[in-house]
Amino acid sequence: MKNRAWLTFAVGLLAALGGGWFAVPWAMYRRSEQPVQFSHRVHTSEAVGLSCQDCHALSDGGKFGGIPRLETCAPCHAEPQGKSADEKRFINEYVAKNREVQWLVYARQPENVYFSHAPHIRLAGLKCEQCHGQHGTTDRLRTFERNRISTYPRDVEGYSLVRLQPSRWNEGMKMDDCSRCHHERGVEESCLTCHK
Amino acid sequence: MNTAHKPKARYGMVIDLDRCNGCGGCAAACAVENNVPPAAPKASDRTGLTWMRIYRAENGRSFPENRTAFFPISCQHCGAHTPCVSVCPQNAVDINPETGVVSQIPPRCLGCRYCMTACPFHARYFNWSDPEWPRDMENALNPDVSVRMRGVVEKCNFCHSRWQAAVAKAAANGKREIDPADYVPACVEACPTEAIAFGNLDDPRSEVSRQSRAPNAFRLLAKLGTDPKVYYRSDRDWVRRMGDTDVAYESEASRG
Amino acid sequence: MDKGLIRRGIRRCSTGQFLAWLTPWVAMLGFGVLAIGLCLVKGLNQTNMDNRFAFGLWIFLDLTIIALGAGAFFTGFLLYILRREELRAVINSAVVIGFICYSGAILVLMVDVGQPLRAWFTFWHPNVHSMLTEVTFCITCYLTVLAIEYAPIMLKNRQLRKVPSFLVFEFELHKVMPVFAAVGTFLSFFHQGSLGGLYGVLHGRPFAYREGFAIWPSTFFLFILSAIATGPAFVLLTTWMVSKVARKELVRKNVYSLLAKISGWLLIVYVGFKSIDTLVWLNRTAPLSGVSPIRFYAWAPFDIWLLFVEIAGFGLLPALIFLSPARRRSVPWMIAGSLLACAGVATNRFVMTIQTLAVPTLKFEPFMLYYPSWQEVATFLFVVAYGVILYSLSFRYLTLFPQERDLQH
Amino acid sequence: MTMNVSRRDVLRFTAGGAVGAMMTPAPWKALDDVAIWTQNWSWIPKPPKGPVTMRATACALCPAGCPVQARCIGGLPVSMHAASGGGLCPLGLTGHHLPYHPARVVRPLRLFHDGPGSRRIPVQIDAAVAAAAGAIRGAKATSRTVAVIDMRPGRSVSWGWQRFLATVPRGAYVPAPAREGSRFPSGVDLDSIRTIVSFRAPLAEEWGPPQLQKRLLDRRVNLIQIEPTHSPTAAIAGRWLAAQPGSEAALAMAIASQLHEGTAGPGEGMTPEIASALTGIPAETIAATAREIVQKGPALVVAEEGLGRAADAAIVELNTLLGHSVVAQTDLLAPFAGEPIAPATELEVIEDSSIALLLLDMSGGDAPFPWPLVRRKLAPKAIVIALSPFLAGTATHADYIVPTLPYLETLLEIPTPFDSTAARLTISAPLLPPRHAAVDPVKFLRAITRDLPGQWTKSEELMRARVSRIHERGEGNVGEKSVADFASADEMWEGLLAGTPWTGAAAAQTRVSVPHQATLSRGQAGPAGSAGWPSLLPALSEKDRSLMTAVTGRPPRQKIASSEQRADGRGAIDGGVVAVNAPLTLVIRTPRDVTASAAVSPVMTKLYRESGLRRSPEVAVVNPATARQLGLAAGRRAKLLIEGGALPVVIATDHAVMPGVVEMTAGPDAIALGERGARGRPGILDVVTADASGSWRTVAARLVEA
Repeated sequence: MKNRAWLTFAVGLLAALGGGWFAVPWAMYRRSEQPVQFSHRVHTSEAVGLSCQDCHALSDGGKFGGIPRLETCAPCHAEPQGKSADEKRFINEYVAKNREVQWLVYARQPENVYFSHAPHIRLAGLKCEQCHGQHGTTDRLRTFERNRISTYPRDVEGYSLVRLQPSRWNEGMKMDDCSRCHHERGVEESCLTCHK
Repeated sequence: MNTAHKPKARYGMVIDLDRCNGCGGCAAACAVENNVPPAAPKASDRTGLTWMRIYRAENGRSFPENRTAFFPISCQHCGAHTPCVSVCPQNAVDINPETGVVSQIPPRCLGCRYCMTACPFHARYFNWSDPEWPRDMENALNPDVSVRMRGVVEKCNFCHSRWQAAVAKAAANGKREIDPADYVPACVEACPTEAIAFGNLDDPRSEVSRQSRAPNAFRLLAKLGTDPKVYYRSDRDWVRRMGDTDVAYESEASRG
Repeated sequence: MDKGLIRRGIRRCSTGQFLAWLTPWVAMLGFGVLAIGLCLVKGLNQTNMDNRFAFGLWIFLDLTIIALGAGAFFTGFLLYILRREELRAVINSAVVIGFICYSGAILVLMVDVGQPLRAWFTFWHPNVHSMLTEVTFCITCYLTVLAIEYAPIMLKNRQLRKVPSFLVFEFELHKVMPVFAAVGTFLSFFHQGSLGGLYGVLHGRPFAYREGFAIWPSTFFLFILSAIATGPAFVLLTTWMVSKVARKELVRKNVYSLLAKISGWLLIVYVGFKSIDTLVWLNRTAPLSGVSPIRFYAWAPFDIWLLFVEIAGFGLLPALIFLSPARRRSVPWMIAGSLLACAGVATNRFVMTIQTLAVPTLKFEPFMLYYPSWQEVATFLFVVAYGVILYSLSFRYLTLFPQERDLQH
Repeated sequence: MTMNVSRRDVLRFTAGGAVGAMMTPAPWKALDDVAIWTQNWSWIPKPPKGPVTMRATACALCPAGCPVQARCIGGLPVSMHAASGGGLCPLGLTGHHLPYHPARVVRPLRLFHDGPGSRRIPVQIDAAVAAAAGAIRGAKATSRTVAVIDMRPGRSVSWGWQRFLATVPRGAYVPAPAREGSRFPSGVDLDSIRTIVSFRAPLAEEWGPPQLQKRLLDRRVNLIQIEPTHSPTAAIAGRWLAAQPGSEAALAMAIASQLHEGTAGPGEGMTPEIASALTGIPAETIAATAREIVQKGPALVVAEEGLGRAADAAIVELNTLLGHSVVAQTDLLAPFAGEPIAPATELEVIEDSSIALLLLDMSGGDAPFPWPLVRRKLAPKAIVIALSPFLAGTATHADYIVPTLPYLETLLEIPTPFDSTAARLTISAPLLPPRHAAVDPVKFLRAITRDLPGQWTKSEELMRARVSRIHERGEGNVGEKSVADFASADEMWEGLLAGTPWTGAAAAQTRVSVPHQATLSRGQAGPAGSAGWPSLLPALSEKDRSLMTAVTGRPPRQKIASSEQRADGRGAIDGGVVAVNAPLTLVIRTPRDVTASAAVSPVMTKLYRESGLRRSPEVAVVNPATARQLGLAAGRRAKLLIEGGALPVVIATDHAVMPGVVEMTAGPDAIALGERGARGRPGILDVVTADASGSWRTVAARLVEA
C-alpha cells in the first residue's frame, strides 16, 4: 500500500519531467520553412566570391540594410543560375513578378530593442560570426522556429533550455547575452543603450 | 547609488519663456516623433500622455493686472538624487552614463507608478489604455521608437532615438563622438520661435551651457536638490518666481 | 449536513443559516470579480486614477489593511516571544485576519499594477534602493509565513486530523511556531516600516518627505509604531464583532482589556513621536525644501483640521480611553477606543497617500482631488467579501477561539 | 489487474507532477515567455519598416504655404520638418496624419439635416452632379444666384470657379476670409516695421508662417495687443490693452486723433477721455500708447476680421494715417488671359434667400465664418454641395459632399501669402498615393455645366497653364534659378514640384500715405483679382459713413454713453455690443486649426484634451468674478444664449478673461477628436450671427444654468 502511494507519486513526477523537458519545449515553437531555399555557401564560395557586406551592407548613415531586397539579387538572377527547383521558383515567382521575398529573419529583435550594426562592426570590430555563427557558410536555410507565446525567433531566444553555458552564438541574443558581452568588454551601458 | 556617477555628457535644455507663445508645436512634434498615441476615449488632461506639456502659469492677480506665461515641461532629467530612479523596484529607470538622460523602459516597467508619485514635475505619464491610432495611421509611426503597451509609464527621453541614430552615423564613419547637429530633440527642432536651446551642458562652448549660466536662468524646484538638466529663462520677475517650490494656494484654481 | 466538519462541543448555526449569511458576501465577491476582470482586460482606464493621482483608493486601503493586519504578527510576538499566554485566546483569529489582510492587499496590488504578469521582475531584477522592493520582498515572505502559521490551524480540523501524517506535520509545525513568529515579526517590522518609507523617501514631495535615521525616514518607524499600536485594537474589534454576529462569548473579558492596555501604551508612544516628527517636519524639513508648510493646508478639503484629528482625535483620545482602568472595564468604551484607533491609522495612511498627491509641487499647478470609480470600490469590496467568507469558513470549521467551548457553559 | 483509482491516487499523482514540473524548465520558461508576450502584444500597432528618405513638398494646410521636408519610411511620410530649419506649427507638424483621418470622406455622401443628429447616406457621384446641374438650370429659370464660396482664393482652381460663374447669369464668387490676409495689408515689408498695433489679431498663435514670429521676436518688434483676454499673443506683447470688446473702433479713432493732435483728420473728436469711457482703458494709457507708436518708428495696424464695419473702417483710417511701407506685389497670373471671369463679391452683398446652388470649395482647406450668415442667403430648397476631403468643418452643413483628395495625396496650389512682398506660387506635390476614390474639382465643374468653354478638364491642367504663362513672361525665380533659365514650362513645373516656390520680381518699396478709399480699392492682385485684404471690406456705405460720423463728428461736450448706459441696451458706437437683458459680451476666437483645415490630426488632442493648453469648443470661459456673479462654477454645464440661438456649454474660469466677457473658441471638437466615428457637435460658428454692425466676433450673450 505504501509502495503504491510512492509509485503513483513517482509516475506523476516522471510524467511531468518528460513533459517539461521534451514535450513542452517541442510544442512551444511554431516551425516554418523559408519561402525560398538559399545557400550562403555557394554565394560566399570562391566561384561567386561574395562577402557578407556585399549583400548585408551598412549605409553611410550607419543604418544596416538587413536582408537584401530583390533589387540586390535580381541582377545576377535575371536568368536561372543552376537547375534547382528553388532557383526556378525564385525566378518565376519573385524576380519575374518583381515581388519581394518575405524572408523569415532569424535574428529579428523585438520592436522595443534598438540595435545598430555600425558601432559593433566599425568601432568594436566584431566579426559577423561572433553573433551569427557559421550562418554564412551553410548550405541551406534552417527551419525557422518561433516561440508561440513570446513570438521571439528561436535564434534570439537561444537553443539551450537551461542557459548555463558560457557565451556561444547559439545561446541566443537576449538582453543578458548582449549585456554579458558589454560587461566583458567594459562597455558602459544603461537601459537606453539598447532599448527604444 | 547608481545615480551618483557622473555621466560622460550632460545633455540639457534651456527654454526661454519670454519667447514661448504656447503654440504647442513642441508637444505635437514630440507626439509624432515618439509615437505617443492620440487621447484614448475619455482621456483628459489628467490621464493624457504629453511628454512635453505646456502649462499656463498666472501671476495670481486679478484682471487686468493678471499676466500669463507658458511653461513647457518635459522630464527634467534630474542629475542628483533622481527621484524616479531610486524608487523603481525593478530598474526600469536609470540614467544613461553617456548622455545623462533619465530613461524609462516600458518593457521592464511593472506599472506600479511609484515613480510618478516620486516625480515633483509630474513629467511621467501612465498608459491608462492600449495605444490606438485611426486605421492605417500606424503607417505614419516613427520606426525608431517602439510603441508602448497599456499599463506602463512613459516620459520624455530627449528623443533618445535621435541620439542613437547620431551615434550610428558617427560609428559608420569610424567616429566615437557624435556631431552635435545630428542630435536635436523633436521639440527643439519644431519650436518656431527657437525658444529652446539644447546640447551638452558640460561643454562650456555650447549655446546651452552659455544660456544656462545667464543671470535670468533658473530651474524648477531647485531647492529640492535634484539638479534638473532643464533650465528656464525669463526677464520677468514673477515668472522666475514660478520656479520656486512653494505650492499654489488658490482654492479657486482647484479642479475636481 | 456539515456537522462532521465542526469541532465537537461547539454550537454553530444550521447549514442553511450559514449559507444565507454567505450569500450576500458571495454576491459582493462576484461583483468584485467583474470589476477586477474589467481592470485586467481593459486596463486601468477603468479606474479614476490619473497621472497626478497615480496612487489612489487601492494603495490607501492596502496600507490601511496591512496596518490593521499587524495584529497578527504583533499578537504572535507578544505570545510566543514575550510569553503573554492570555493572548493564546485570540492568536488563531489574529493569524487568520492577518492572512486575509495580507493576501487581500497583494490581490488588490496585482490589479493595481499595470502589468501584473511582470510582477516577478522585482525579484529577478530588484533595485535594492527602492522601498517598494523592500515592501515586495517582505510582504511576499511574510505572506508565506502567515500561510505556514495558518496551516496548523487548518490541520486541526476534525476531518483533517484523521490523516495521521497531517497530525504529525501539525505537531512539528507547532513546535517551531515561535521561530516563525520571530521571523514574521522581523519581516513585518520591516515592511510596515518600508511602507512608511515608501512615502517618507519622496524628497520630490515635500509634504511626504521626512528626514530620518540612516536610509530610513521617520515615517518608517512611525508606520511600525502606528501599526503595532492599532493591531491589538483591531484584534479586539474583530473579536467583539465576531462574538456579536455569532451571538456568543468567544474570549474572556481580561483578553479584551489586555489588548486595550497594550494598544493604549503603544498609542501614547506613537502620538508622542508623531508629534515630535510633525514639529520637526513643519519647522525644519519642509522649509528646507523651500515650502512654507502652512501652504500644505491652504486648501479647504484638506485643511489643518485633518492633522489635529489624526493626532489628537484618533491618537491621543483612544490612548486615554485605553489607559483608563475604569474605561477598560466597559466593553462599549473599549470598542469606541478601538474604532478611534483604527480610524487613526486609516487617516494617517490617507494623509500619506492621498493628501500627499493632492498637494501640488509645481507652483502653477492646483490642488487636486480624485473620486474612485465603481470598479475601484468593487475591487476593494471583493477583498472585503473574500475576507468575510474566508473568516466565516475558518470560524465555522476551525478553532479560532480556544476559550469558546469553555465559555459556552 | 483492475486499477481502482482513488481520490488519493489522483492527489499523489498531481503532487508528483507538481514536484516534477518544478524541476523542468517549462514553468519558468512559461513565466518568462508570458512576460515577454506582454512586451510584444499583437494588438499594439507596429511602426512601418523600410528605407528612409527625405522628400520635399509645401504645406498646403494654411495660406502660409511653408516649404516642408517629409521624413518617409518606405516612401510614406512619418514626420514633417521645416525645409529651411526653424519650426512648424502644430498643424503642419501633424499634417501627414490627415490622409488617415477618420473623418475622411470615402465616397459621395448625401446629408440630411432633418433631425438633431443629421443622417448621411452614400450616393453615386451622378446624384450630386444631377442635383447641381438641376439647381443651375433652376437658377437660370428663376433668376436666382449660383454661388461658390472659395476657402482658398487665388488658386488656379479659383479661376476655374470664376470662369464658370461668368457663364451663369447670376454667378457670385465669394472668397472666404483667409485669416491673415483679411485685415492685413498684403505686401507690407515687415522688416521695416518697428511697432505692430493689433486689434485682437492672434499674432503669436497662428499668424502667417511660424518663422514670422521668430523674425518679429528677434527684431524685438514692439507689439501692442488690444484684446479683452490676456491671450497668448497678449502674453508676449510689449503692451496689453484690455479694451472692452466692441470698442475697437473708438480706440482706433482715439489713437488716430492723438496722432494728428486733434486737428482735422481721422478720429477727430474722439478724445482719449471719451475713448476711455468706451474702452475702459485709462485716458493717459491711450495717449501714452499713441506716443509710443509715433516714437518707436514705423507702425502697422492689424486686426482680426469680423470685428464689424466701424472697427474695420477705423482701423483702415489709422493704418492710412500711420503710412506704412508697402510694396506693390506683382501679379500672380491667371491660367488663361482675357477670358471673362466673375469678380469677387462679398457674401453680404448677395440678396437674402437668393442662392439656389451653393458650392463650397474646401478642396484646399477650410475657413471659419458663422454659418447662419450663409444660411440667410440660401433660397428655399437650395442645394449646398461641399467639395471636401473631410466630413468636418463647413462641409457638415452641405447637402452633398463630393470627396476630394487631401493634402499630401494630391497637387495643391498655394498663392502669394500675405507676408510676401512679391507674388509667389507654391505647389504642394503629393507624397502619398490616394487612399480613397475622389473627384477632381474641375472634373466636377465640367460635369455640372456644359456651357464652359476651354479644353481644360483637370485641376492640374489649370495649374500647368498658369505656370506656362508665368514662364512665358519670364519674370522671377524658382529658388535660386531664374525663370528665364528654364528651357520649358514643363521643366519649370518639375522645379515647382520639388517644393521650391516661384517668386516674382519684387517691386520697389514705397512709403505710402493714402486716403483710405484708395487703400480699400487696392486689392491683392491675382487671378481672383481681389483675394485678401482689403477686398473683403465693403466699400464704405452711406450708412457706415454716418456710423463713422457718429463717432468722429460728435462734439466732445456731448454726453457719451457710459458703460452703465451700455449695459441697459444702448449701443454707443457699433450698436452690437449689448442687447437688452444680455449682460455678457461673447467673444469668439478661431485658432489656425479651424482657420486652415477642416480636420486636424488626432494627435492634436495633446493640445486640446490632454493638456490645458487649448480650449475645447464647448467650453465657455469667464472671469472667476463673473462666474461668481452668475452663480456658475467651473465645470458646470450651462446654456449660452445669443441672438442666433442657444448652445450647450461647459463653464471654465480664467483670470485672463475680462469680467463681463464670455469667451468661446471655434475649433475641432476636442471631445470627439481622434475618436472613431465621432461627429463634431454644433459649435459657436453654427449659431452666431453678425449684429447690426457686421460684427460676429463680439455679440451680446447670456449664460444660464443648464
